Amino acid sequence: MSDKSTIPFGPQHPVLPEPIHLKLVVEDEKVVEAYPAFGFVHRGLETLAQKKDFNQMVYVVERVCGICSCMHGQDYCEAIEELMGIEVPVRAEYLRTIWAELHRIHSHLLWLGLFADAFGFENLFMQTWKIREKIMDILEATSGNRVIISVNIVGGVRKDINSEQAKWILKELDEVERQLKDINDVVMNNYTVKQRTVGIGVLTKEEAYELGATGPMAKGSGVDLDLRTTGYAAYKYLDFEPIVEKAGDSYARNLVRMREIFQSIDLIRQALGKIPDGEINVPVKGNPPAGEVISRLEQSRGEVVYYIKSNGTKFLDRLRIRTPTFANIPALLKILPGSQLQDVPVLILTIDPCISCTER
Amino acid sequence: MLDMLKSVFSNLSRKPVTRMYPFEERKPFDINRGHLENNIDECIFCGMCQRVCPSNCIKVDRKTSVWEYDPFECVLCGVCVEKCPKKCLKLDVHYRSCTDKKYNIHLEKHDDSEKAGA
Amino acid sequence: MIVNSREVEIGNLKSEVKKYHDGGYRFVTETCLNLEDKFKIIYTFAIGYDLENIHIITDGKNVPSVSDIYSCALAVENEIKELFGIEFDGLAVDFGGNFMLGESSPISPQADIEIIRREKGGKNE
Amino acid sequence: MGLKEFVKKSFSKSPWVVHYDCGSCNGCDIEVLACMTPIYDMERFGMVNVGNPKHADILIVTGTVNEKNKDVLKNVYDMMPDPKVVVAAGICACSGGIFRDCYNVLGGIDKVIPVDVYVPGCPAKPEAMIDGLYKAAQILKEKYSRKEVIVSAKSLG
Repeated sequence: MSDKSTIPFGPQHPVLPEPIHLKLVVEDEKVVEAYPAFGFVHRGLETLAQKKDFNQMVYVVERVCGICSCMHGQDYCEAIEELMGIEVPVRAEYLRTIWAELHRIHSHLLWLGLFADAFGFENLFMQTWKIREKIMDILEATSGNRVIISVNIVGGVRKDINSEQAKWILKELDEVERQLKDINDVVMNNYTVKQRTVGIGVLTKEEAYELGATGPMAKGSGVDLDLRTTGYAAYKYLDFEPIVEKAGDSYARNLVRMREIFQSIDLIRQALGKIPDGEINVPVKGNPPAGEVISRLEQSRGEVVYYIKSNGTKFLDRLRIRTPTFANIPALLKILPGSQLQDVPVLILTIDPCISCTER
Repeated sequence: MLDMLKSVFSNLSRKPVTRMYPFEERKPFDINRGHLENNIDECIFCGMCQRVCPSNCIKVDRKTSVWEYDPFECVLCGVCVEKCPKKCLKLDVHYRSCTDKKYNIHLEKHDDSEKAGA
Repeated sequence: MIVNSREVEIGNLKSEVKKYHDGGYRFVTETCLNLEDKFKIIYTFAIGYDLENIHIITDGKNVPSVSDIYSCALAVENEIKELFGIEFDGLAVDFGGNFMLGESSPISPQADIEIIRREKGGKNE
Repeated sequence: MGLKEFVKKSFSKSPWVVHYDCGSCNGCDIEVLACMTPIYDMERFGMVNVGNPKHADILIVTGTVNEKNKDVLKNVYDMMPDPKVVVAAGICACSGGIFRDCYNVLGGIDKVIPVDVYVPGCPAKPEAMIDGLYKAAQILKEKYSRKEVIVSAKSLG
């Protein structure tokens, strides 16, 4: 009765800030199959590890993705430090945690704005981006750059937060939290938001685990995986519970991200309260010894895996990055079939895609 | 849609948050990484900045005392500034303004002039 | 975590992966490395927060695909196929060399040695 | 010719902007978006971000050009009506930046399409972006005054 037709989606699409191409096979308005095509952002930066030395690579891996740049640098540095047996000063661990959590807030707010834009809620989009600028100001004042902050180096961090800045950050965070509470009500109870998210794109717990989903994608489906509980950096000194929702639809993923923003604000408060004085980095001598290392941490989109093989010289043999969005793509392809064509932008944005991470 | 009314009214009653950029400029933070400058009189052409630069945008020629820098390849990480032994490199807080033509910065010790072009 | 991976014969790869799958492990990633004139593929699985690695040494031909056991292995195997030129047998969805690279990109750019040439204009299915 | 003059003037006074991400790390993209949102609010200058290249006068490109998206970029550029201005935002779009040695990177969008304004910075700050867009609007104005533009009063309905 109905014909199948193929609709190309992207790479230049009004809703998507990033180029992704999907071939959607539709029957009337219903998506039957979806095939992705990537590669519009593929640079091949993993091979730069053979051209630039291991200290210079920190600045390259930070530019894998501008949104989670700080955590890419942190994970790379932790991998090299583990290989070389370097103990990072405790203050540096705290500072890394603070910047990572600031990045998580800014990333989630950015996602919330784009998500609101995808279903036409312009007011919410503008409001979240207004709040987000406060976080960008904090990043700029503490590191010197707005987006790619370049604070991590092998052996510690480069910049410090003094007590005046800490006070100012706490004040700004109070303001952010107050404004976010208003928005929180909207995201949780608004008719428009619920209409577009509740029951859309359901991913069950078993599917999420089987497809290797990570981050809010898995947490929204009830998979209790948050690498921060393994206690890297300063998370071992801080008190928090991973946030898990059971429903597995787009709404549950919204809730996870919204609650994670408040959790991050709380973590920064705790970290600024407990941060000890001391050195912020240790000098690094020599080259990494030959060996292989895998380092993981929890980014705003999920688990990032760095694989590093060193051969004893200053150039690394192999650097490989498994980014969280790459792991979430199979889950996206799982939830797309069966949805309405009109919901496709919302479903793509519900995994919080970061295409430049995926393709590197 | 009425949930948003609270923020709508509070936004109406407050003064605009927009930074009226070209008319009033915000004071840059004093650790801003804006653009790189070299005080060529102090420079000893050791080549440290060239070695540590992750983007390989600095070229130092010790023989002819020439320091070349491509601002359109620089990632503004500030590593060269930290490693400079004479502290003649400096990151200015103001960003480099846009142009309609790419240029290199070519500094020579003997005539102290900054040439655009090439 | 410093990697200590266990070497597996290519013939036993699927049964080993099946064991991990039935043991409730989730698939994390595959990593391909250049050896002298061979390749090493590391398979990483996780249960909870613990990782386990196995690896195979291959010359790049007829590597059995694990995408029928873990369907999410499909993306990473397509990527390895393209960037290293390794042939996988029984890939669930084969992008035919247009997953990451464009028509005019270099062929198998991350490999030291060249195994297969990409057929031009492969289908995206 | 009053109407024609008026149309020309209004086109150059209120240029519409299309943004294409050509393989950037997202850093410059979110700064372009930050220009559209309340804090930097480019719409004060009559610039509207549109999704359709056929509606746009100014093309902002961020990121390095790679082998796969150079055709897409060329396509977007060709679709835009004359006269048009191209802004390369960020050092990746200017020269390939830190990625210019990678195997899949062409290095700079000026290898594919002509560029009118280069905005340096990694990522370019929103203020720098506004400067670049202002300059682009000036160039657009100049192009309008230089060239006979095919806008007939009839086609306006």
